[in-house]
Amino acid sequence: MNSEPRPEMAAENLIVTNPALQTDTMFVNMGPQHPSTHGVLRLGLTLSGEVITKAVPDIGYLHRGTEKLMETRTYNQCVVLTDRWDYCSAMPNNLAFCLAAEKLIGAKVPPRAEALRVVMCELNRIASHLIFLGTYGIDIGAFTPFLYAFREREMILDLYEMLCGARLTYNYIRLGGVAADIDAGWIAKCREFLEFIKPRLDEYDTLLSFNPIFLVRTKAIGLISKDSAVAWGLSGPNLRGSGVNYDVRKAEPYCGYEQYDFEVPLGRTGSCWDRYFCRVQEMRQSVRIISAALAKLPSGELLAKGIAKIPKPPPGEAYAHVEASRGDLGIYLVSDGGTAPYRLHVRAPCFVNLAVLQEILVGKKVADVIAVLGSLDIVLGEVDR
Amino acid sequence: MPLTKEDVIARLLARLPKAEAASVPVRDYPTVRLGAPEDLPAAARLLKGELGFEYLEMVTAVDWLGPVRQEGFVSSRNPHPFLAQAPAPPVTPVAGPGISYHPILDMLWSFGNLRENLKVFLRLAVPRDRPEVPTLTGLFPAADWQEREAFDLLGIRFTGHPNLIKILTPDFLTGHPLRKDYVHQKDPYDE
Amino acid sequence: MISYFKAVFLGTWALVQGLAITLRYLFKPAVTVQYPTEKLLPYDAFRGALIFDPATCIACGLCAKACPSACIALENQVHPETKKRVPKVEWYTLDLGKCNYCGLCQEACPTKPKSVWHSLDYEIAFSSRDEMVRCWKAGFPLGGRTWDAKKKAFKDPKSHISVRELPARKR
Amino acid sequence: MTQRAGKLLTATRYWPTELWANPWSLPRYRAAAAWLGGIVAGIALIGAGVGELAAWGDRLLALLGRLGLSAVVVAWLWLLVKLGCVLGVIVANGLWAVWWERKISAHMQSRLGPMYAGAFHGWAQTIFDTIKLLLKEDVTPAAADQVMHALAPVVAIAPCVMAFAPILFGSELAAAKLDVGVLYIFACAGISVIGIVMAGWASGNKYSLLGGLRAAAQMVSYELPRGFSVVPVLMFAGSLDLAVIDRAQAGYWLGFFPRWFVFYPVVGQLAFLFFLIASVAETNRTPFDIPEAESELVAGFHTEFSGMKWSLFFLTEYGYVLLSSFLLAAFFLGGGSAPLPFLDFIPSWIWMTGKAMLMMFVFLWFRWTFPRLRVDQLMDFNWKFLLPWSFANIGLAGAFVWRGLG
Repeated sequence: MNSEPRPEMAAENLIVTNPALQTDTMFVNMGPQHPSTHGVLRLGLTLSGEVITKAVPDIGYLHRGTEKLMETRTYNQCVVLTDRWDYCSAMPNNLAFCLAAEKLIGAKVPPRAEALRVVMCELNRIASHLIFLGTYGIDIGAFTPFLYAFREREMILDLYEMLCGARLTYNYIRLGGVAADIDAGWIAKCREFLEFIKPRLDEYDTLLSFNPIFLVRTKAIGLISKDSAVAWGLSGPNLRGSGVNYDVRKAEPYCGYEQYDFEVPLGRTGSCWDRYFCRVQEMRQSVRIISAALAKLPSGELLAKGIAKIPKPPPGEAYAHVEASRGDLGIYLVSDGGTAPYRLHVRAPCFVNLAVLQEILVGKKVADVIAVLGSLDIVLGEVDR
Repeated sequence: MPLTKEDVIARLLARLPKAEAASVPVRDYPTVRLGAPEDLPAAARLLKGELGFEYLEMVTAVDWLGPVRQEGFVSSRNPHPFLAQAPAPPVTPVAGPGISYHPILDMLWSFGNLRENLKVFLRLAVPRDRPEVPTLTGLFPAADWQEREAFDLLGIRFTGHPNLIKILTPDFLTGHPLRKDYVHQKDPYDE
Repeated sequence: MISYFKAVFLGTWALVQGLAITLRYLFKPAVTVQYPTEKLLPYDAFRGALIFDPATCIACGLCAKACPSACIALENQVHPETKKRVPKVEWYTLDLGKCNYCGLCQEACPTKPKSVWHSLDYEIAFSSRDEMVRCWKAGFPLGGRTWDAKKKAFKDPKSHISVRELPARKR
Repeated sequence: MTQRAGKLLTATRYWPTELWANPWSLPRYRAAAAWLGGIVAGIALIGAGVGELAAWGDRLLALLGRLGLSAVVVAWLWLLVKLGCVLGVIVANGLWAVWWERKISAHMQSRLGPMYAGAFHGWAQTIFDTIKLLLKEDVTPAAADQVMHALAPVVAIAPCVMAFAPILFGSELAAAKLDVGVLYIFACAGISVIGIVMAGWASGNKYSLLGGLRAAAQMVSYELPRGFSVVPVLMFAGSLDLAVIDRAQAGYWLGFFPRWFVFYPVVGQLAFLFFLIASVAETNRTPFDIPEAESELVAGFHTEFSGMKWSLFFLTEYGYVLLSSFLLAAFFLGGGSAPLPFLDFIPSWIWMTGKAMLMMFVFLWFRWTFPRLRVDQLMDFNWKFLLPWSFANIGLAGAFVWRGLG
C-alpha cells in the first residue's frame, strides 16, 4: 500500500467539468442527524460523483444564548454556565472566565490554587483529546480505539468525581481560586492513572497513528497551509498541526505555566494526520506537566482573600484567554459595576476552527468529509454556545 | 528590534489621524479607538501588512444602551404546587454607579501577532440605529463567521460581506438577542 | 524495489501489531459494570439529585439566591399568633428539571449539617414535567413528594430517591 | 425510600489498573476460563462420539431407500433434506455469528457484550433480536421503487444460499457433489452484488445510492484477485472439485507436519493472504466496508431497510462470511484433516467447522482492529497490488508444479 500523494489522482482533478459529459451534481444533506457530524452540525454538500464541489456548514442547532444568560447572573453563577460551552473539557472554560473576572476584580490567586488549576486543565486536555482520538477512530472506521479511549477517560472522570463531585460540568475553578482541595489519596490515584496512560498512548499509536490504513486515510488529506491557518484564525492543535508555533500557554503564560517544562508539538504539513498527531503528542506533554505539577505542589490557601460572595467588579473591560483543549479560548468581559457581567463575549475556538471547513472540503471525497471534520475536533456546544 | 505595545499604538495613531488611544482600554492590552468606520480597512491593512498582525482573533461589540431588560424571559413551565409563576431569573441587573450609558454599539476587533506575541484591540463606536461597518473578510477569512455572528446577535451590518446571513439563531427569530433591548418573542418551541 | 518491499513489509507488520493489541485485550478482564445488576457507589463528593431536610432548614433563602437557574423556591413559616416569620420553612420546592447540579446552593447553605445537599442518587428520570418538581412540607418524607398537576394532589415520586444519600450528607 | 434493585459495588471502582493487576484472582475470570476449556473439550468429545456426519448421511439415505418409495421420490426427499440442512446452517450461522461477533468485539474492547438474555452470556440475545426483527414494521420509503425495494434482499440472499451447495462441511460432507464446485461458488457469489445495487438504487436515498454503487465497484473488482488467488491451490490439487482439494491436503510431511496448502512455502501463504483479503472485501467488512461505512454513508445500501428485509441482508453478509470461512478452511487449512496425527479421533466435520470458525474469528478480528479504506484507495489496492501479485503468485505456483514440488 503506498501512501504517497499522487498529484494526477488528486481529488481536485477528478471533478468533472467537461460540459459535454452531461453530468449533474447531487446535493447531499449531511446532518444534523448523522453519525459522524459530532453533534448537531449540518453540512450541505454538493457532490459531483463522490467529489465535493461545495460545502456549506450550517450551525446553530445548539445555540443556548449563554452570553445573554450571563448578563442576568452573578459572576459565581456564570461559572456554572461556562461548563456548558465545551462540555468535553469544561475546566479551561471555567478557567478562562475566572481569569477574565479576576482581572476585573484584581484578585491574587494563591499558588496552590494555580497549580491545581494547571493539573485539572491538563487532565481535562487528556480527557478531551481521548474523546477526539476515539471518535476520530470511529470516523475513520476503527471502532475499538474508541472504547479504549473511553476506558482511560473514565479514570479521569473518576478523579474529577472524587475531587469536585461532577464528571462533566465541574464548576470547580472559581473566582479567586478553586473549589476543593486534593489529598494524598487523590494524588496517588492520579499518579496511578498517569502511569497507566503512558503505555496506552503507545498502543493508540500502533492501532491508529502508524496504522498504514489510517495513514493513507489521513496523510495528505485536508491540508491547511501555515498562512491559511493563520488567516482563518485557527487555534490549538489545528493551528499547530500546520506548523505555526502558537500556544497561549507559552505565548502568554497564565496560572504559572512558565514554571513547567513542556514542549509544544508541531505538525509539518497541516494534514489531518498532523492535527491528529499533535493531539496525541499533547497528551504526552500533559502527562509531563501534571507529573511536574503534582511533584511540586505548593501548600496554602485555595481561594483568594477579599472576594465578596457576590462580587461587584469596578467598571472596566478585560480580556483573558487560555489554551483550552480545542484552542485559544478567549473571554472578553465588560463590567458596568453591577453584580452581573454587562457583556460577555466568548471567542470560541471551535466556532472559528469550523469556519475553515467550507474552504478545505472542496475537491475532497465524501469519505474525506468525515476525516477532515473529525480532525478539526469540534464540539457543537462550543460552536453554538 | 521587537515590536512593543507602545510602538503599535504609535504607528496606528500616526497613520489614522482620527484615531485615539482608548480611554477605557481592555485591561493589559493596547487599545485604539478608531474615529470613523472608514478608518477600519486602513487600520487592518496597516496591522496585517506592516505590523504583522495576521491573526484576527475576535469581532464583537457591546451594546451600551443600559442594563438588560428581563421581559419576555421564558420561565419554567413545570407545574408548581405553590407558585402561580415559577421563580424569575436570579439576578436583575441594575445600573452600576458612575457609569453612563449611551445608545451606541461599541465594536471591538482583536488582532494578534503570533511572532511577537502581541495583541491589539481596535474599538469603534457605531450608532445603534444604523450600525454599518466595513467588512474585513477580504483581508482576514476568519472574519467571515465572526462577522456573521456579530450580525446575527448584535445586528451590525458589515458592508461588503459576501454572505451576511444569520448563523446561530433560528430563522424565525427576529431581532438581535445580544442587544440590550431585545425582548423574547413567543416562538413555536417555547412550549 | 527494495523500498517497495520494505514499505509492504512494514505496513503489514504495523497491521499485525495492531492485531496483537486487540488480541491481548481479548483475554483481559472487562472493565465495565453490568449496570442494572451492579451499581457503582459514587464518591462522597458526588453531586447527584438535590435533597432537602426541612428539620434543619432555617429558611434563610440563601440557596434560592445562589441558584443560577432559579430552581429553588421556598416560603417561611409564619407564627400562627404573632404573624411573624419564624426560621422554619413552610414549603420548599426543587425543580430538578432546571437544576444545574452545580453545588452552589449546597455551598451557600449556612446550617450544619446542610439542609439542602446533593445526594448520591444518579438514577433520577422523569416521565412528565410535574414530576420534576420535588416538594417538601411538614410531614413529607425525606425524599419529598411531587405534585400531580392533573389531580391537584401530591404523590410519591415514581423514582424514589434512594437511601444512599444518607451517609454522604454534606457537613 | 426503597433502594432500587442491584448489587451496590462499594469497595472498588472498576479501574483497569486494579482489574488487570492479577486477573486470575477474579472469580469470574477463572470461571470464564473453565467454561471455555470445558466447551472446547466437550465439543471434541461429543464429536468423537458422534463420528463422521457423512456416514450418518449415507445411513439416512439408505434408510430412505428401504422405505419402498420410487427412486425419484427418494431423490427429491433427499434433496429436501439437504436443502433444509443448508438453509438451517445459514440461519443458524446468522444467529451464531451475530452473537459471536458481539461477544468477540466486546471482549476486545474490554467490555462484556450481551449478558442478560438466556442467562449464560446472553446466548439467546440474537434469538430475541430475530423475534424483534420479525415483528418490526416493514417500512418502504415513499421515494423508493416499491418492487425493486422488496426484491433486492431476495436477489441478494438467493445466490448466497445457492453458493452453499458444493461447500464441504467435512470430508465428503457436501449438499451437492460438483466437479466444478469452485467455479460454481464464485459464479453464484458474484450475483449477489446485483441485489445490493438494486437495494441502493431502489431506496431513493442518496446515501444508499452511493453505497450501492460503491458495493458494485468493489465486489466486481475483488472478484478477480479472489479467483486468481485460489488458482495455485487448484494447480496443486489438479481439480476444481472441493472434495479433491480436501483429499489432496490429507497426510503429513515427516509424519507430523500437515500437508496443508497454507504451509507450501511462500506461494501457499501468499495465496492464503490474498484470498483472505479479497474475501474480506467481497463480504464488505472492515477494512473494506465502504458500501455501508456507517460514519460516512449512515448505513449505505441498507439505510432504508427495516425488519426482515434488513435482516435478509444481514443473513447474506454473514452467510458470505461463513462461505468464505469454509472456503479458506477447505482451500488452505487442510479441510477436514487434523493438524496432528494423534488428533485423528475427532471427526472431519468438527475440524472443518473449527477451522472455519477460526477464519471467521479472523474476519471479526480484522473488523474490530482496522480502520476503513477510502473508495479510491480500495480500488488502488486491488488493481495495483492485489491483482498483480496474485498473478505473480500463479507464476510461482507454476514453477512449483513444474519442478514437481506440488
